[in-house]
Amino acid sequence: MNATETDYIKPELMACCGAREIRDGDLVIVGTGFPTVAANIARYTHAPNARMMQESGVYDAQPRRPALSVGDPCLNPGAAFIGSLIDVMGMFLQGCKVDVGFLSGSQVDKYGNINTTVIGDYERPKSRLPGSGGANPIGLLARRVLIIALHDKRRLAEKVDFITTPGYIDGPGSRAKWGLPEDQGPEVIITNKGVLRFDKESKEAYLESYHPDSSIEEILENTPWDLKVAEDVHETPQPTAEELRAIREIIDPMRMITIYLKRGYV
Amino acid sequence: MNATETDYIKPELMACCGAREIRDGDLVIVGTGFPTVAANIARYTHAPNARMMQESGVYDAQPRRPALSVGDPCLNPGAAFIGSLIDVMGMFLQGCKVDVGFLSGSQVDKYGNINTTVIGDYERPKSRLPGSGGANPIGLLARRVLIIALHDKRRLAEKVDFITTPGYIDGPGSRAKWGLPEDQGPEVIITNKGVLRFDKESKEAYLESYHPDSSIEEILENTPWDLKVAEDVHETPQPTAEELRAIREIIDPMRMITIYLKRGYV
Amino acid sequence: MSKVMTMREAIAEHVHDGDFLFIGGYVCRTPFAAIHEIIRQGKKDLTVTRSNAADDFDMLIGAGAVKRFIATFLSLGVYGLGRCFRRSLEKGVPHKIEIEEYTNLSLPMMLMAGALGMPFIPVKDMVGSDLLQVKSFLGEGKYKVIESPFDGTPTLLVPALNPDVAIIHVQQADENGNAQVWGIEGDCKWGANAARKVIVSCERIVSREVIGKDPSRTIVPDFQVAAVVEEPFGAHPGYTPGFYDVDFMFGSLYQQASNSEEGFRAFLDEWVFGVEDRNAYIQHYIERFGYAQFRGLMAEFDYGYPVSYAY
Amino acid sequence: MSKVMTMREAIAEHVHDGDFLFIGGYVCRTPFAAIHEIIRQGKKDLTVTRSNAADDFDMLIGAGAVKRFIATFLSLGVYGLGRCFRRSLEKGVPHKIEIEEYTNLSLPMMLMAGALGMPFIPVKDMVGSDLLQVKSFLGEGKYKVIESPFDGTPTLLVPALNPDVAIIHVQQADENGNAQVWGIEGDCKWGANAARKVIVSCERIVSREVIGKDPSRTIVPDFQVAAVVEEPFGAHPGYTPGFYDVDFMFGSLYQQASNSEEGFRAFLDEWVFGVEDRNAYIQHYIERFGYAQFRGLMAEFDYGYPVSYAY
Repeated sequence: MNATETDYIKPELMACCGAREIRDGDLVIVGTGFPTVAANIARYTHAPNARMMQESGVYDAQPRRPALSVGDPCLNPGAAFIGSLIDVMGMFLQGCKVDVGFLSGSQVDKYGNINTTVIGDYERPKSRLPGSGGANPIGLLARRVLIIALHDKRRLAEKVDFITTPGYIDGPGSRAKWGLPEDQGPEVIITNKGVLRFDKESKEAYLESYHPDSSIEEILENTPWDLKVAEDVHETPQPTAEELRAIREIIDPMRMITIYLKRGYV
Repeated sequence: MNATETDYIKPELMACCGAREIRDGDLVIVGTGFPTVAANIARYTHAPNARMMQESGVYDAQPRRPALSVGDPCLNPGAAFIGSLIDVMGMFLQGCKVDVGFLSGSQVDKYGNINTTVIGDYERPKSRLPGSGGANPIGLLARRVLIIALHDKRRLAEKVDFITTPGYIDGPGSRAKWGLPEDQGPEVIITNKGVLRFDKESKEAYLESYHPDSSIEEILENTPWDLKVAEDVHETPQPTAEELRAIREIIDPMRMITIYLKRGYV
Repeated sequence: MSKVMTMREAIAEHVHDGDFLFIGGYVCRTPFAAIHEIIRQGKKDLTVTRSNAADDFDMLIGAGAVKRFIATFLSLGVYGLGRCFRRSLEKGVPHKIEIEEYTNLSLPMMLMAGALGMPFIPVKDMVGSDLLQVKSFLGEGKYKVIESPFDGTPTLLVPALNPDVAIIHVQQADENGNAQVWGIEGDCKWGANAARKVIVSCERIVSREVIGKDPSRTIVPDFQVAAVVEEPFGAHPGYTPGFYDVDFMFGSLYQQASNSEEGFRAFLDEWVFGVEDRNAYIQHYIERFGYAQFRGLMAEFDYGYPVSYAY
Repeated sequence: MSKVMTMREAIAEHVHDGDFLFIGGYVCRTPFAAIHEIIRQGKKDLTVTRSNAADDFDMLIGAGAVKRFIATFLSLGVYGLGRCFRRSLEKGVPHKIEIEEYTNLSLPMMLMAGALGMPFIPVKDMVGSDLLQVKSFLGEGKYKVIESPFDGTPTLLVPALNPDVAIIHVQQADENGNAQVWGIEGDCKWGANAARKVIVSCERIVSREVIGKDPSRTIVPDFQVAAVVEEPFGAHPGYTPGFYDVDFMFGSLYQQASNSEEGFRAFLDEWVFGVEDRNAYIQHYIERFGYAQFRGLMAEFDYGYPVSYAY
């Protein structure tokens, strides 16, 4: 059962890293792509009672094809509950029912702050990004936040240009200053090179594991801050046969996950 | 068409008085009994586009029998909209969509304040009444409030023991002091002896008309404050044949309105 | 992970002395089977709430189960006044309950605020009334008046409510608790979702697949639910749309009985303590009043049009 | 008192330059026929809002109809980024819109507050982020932080929104405007009811009797509605549950076209200015891509179970 496979692609490994953060019974708010794949891997392996919701108002959808947006038609038939944004973002998320949220962004910094608003100056943007959407409340209100990012010096940052979604803001104590629970917030940054976990004390992301084809050195080189390395740093466990079977036979038989290769997740 | 009938009962006359306060297109929030009969008379005569809602969450119900409560089963099939208390009391009433509300109470005073909470001292009640329910917000937020009351010195009061639902509170300027629009509030008190209308300046109820079998003298005797009488005081117009036909043939063929006779509306 | 159990198990396991309960219903879908079981099990010191309370609350008060009541109204409507409620407040029989009073606007808003994770909510009612003059167990926390930081207008704020347990009766639910209703909702959705856990009483348990055929009808998702009880006629003498009508005869019977303390005790002895569960209650009803009377309550068939969620 | 009219009439009569519009939809039930008509009629200086805006908002911005945008997000999702949105904010093409930014929690709450007649509403998001640092046309009215009068906790308040007009696309409505939906709701119900009037675009007009067969599906009552437009495929290239799927091919076509200003203008010329109404648009679609492609969008039949509201 736990035999590993070596013929996987990087997005599959990353999705497995996400899945392993999900506990049985967790309520997970997901977007499309990685989060859905990760949460589904968890459901089909160690967390059969994990349940997903989408901010559009859907809980426990039963899609027959991978959803391409959080409002995708395939989320409608078979769901357990369909309501409004207020139901999911207000009643479930702000009502503190959500265990896990997934986020990604054009910039992520060492305190887990995420920028999806603007690169450069806000008033005179070099590059205008989509904005918060559900990211800000998910980052503030989900118990555990899992961040997906491309590992390079442009996407990872010492400090983001704009904090759309606060992680630990300026470090220890910052969340409390804003009345946010200190024991919530980002858990990990899962990149295409490794897994960075947030230190409970310093609130800074450190290197927990490097993916099989990467290395500590490569990761340090591609991280724009002085990245701490865990004492027990190790290679990221490869996907198990069971995990890969879940991805390929159940969750994503059309292999839509391969679009992440084109987006640089190699 | 406008021939009047003399073989009517007092509750029918009172319902007609209510109906005549309703304008075409009005949105009316109703309880059971009088309000529903009155609003329906209006619909079947001069206000075909008046529409009713019940606080339980129902808009434009099509009951096949007279509803015995605002949550009655007969309000469900055929309604245009069924939601929650929040929808009707929040979205429609607090959202300032409601033109007319009907209220009644164990005590009504000269400023149209209504008591449905307690007779005697609040902490040591002589008689404990049901409480506000929807009355308080209807009284505060409907544009025009129509009050139904029994005409005696116990039910009408110089000052109610407890203001459950404010009318004009202490008189001119009182509503404004609480941030309430001055041009809203009680329009009339329809009793079993006559119709009292609120003066736009003094905010005090004055006698507008006496019912055919009553008189100015009888009304003054049974009113516990120094009731002003309109210069053009007159007999209340009797129900028209059209109004009576609406009540008897369409709205209430089972003659449930007769229960008001037992309650003293004679 | 089925949460299906008997009402006896659900109440024993999930309702504790001193709990704060939201009890749904609005004549429509009153969870009477649960009310009777709470009384049968002798639960006490409860804080209870709902907008427009009726015979079920009157009965709980008369039975001595209630310590505190966050109220808007209590009446038996067409049947008459709530006599147990009055005896409690006027004469302290069986004891004087504490009552904190709001309205049918502010209380649903407070439950909605609780469900939505809000700390408080602004409302436009109650101002100028004596409802702001009387405060009970919520004390200064009953409400606050602030100047709106946006425009300086005096604004009334009322606190969010988060009951320990919500008890609702619905048309159908699956065995994990996804609960569906149609027709008059009252404050059921917000009250249930404001609570830390929900006991779902339902006319019929359906498969998860049936739920998924019409997910827009779901008002409570399974993760909020602690227990699911299949309890046909569970709202009697109230009604459930599509299932059965209000039982005016029985509602009136209760009102008559509750006019006196003795009558009320006799009513409880016959209809609550004298039966062990809902089946025995219905059996007793049929034996006492005849099957024809019972049959007469059952709803007509008048089905709407199905819809498709497919793409 | 039928309010049925053509989309041309509805937009001409009820949308004015400078109006504040809520535009419903969430991939699901985007009122695209109305969007095209607004552009065709050259409406301008609009303030627009919705949570999670997409291609319809991008198109309005590119066409120069928008002055201000109360926003949470604008992206074309799987198709790519919103190029008109970016050109406006990065390069001022066709002009720089003003943008006031919230989130998918706070904006729906502001619309709900508007619908419920509340002056403002407390929310728990945005704190600690730069969203509180940037303020645009709402200025100091964007939000306020107060100490909760109940417990002193710093609490963020955001203002209620009341658009002049809401435009929504629904599955069915009657000729007076009672509008019914099922499936993903987005912020449609609150946004529509927050507005001073509503334009209802629908897949099919049904009788008042059909509405009454399932009144729990109604999200907007007729008295809120100014115009009803029967507009089958009115959400294309978005979808309507039970009617048709998302048109990924066409969504992608728009994204490709809008990558350049020229492409965007050519797209408008072909699909907006080049057709006079929705019928002509669908006709052109079928001529251009073939009936088989069009037919492929139509939903499968997968009907749920009807329910009864009878007693």
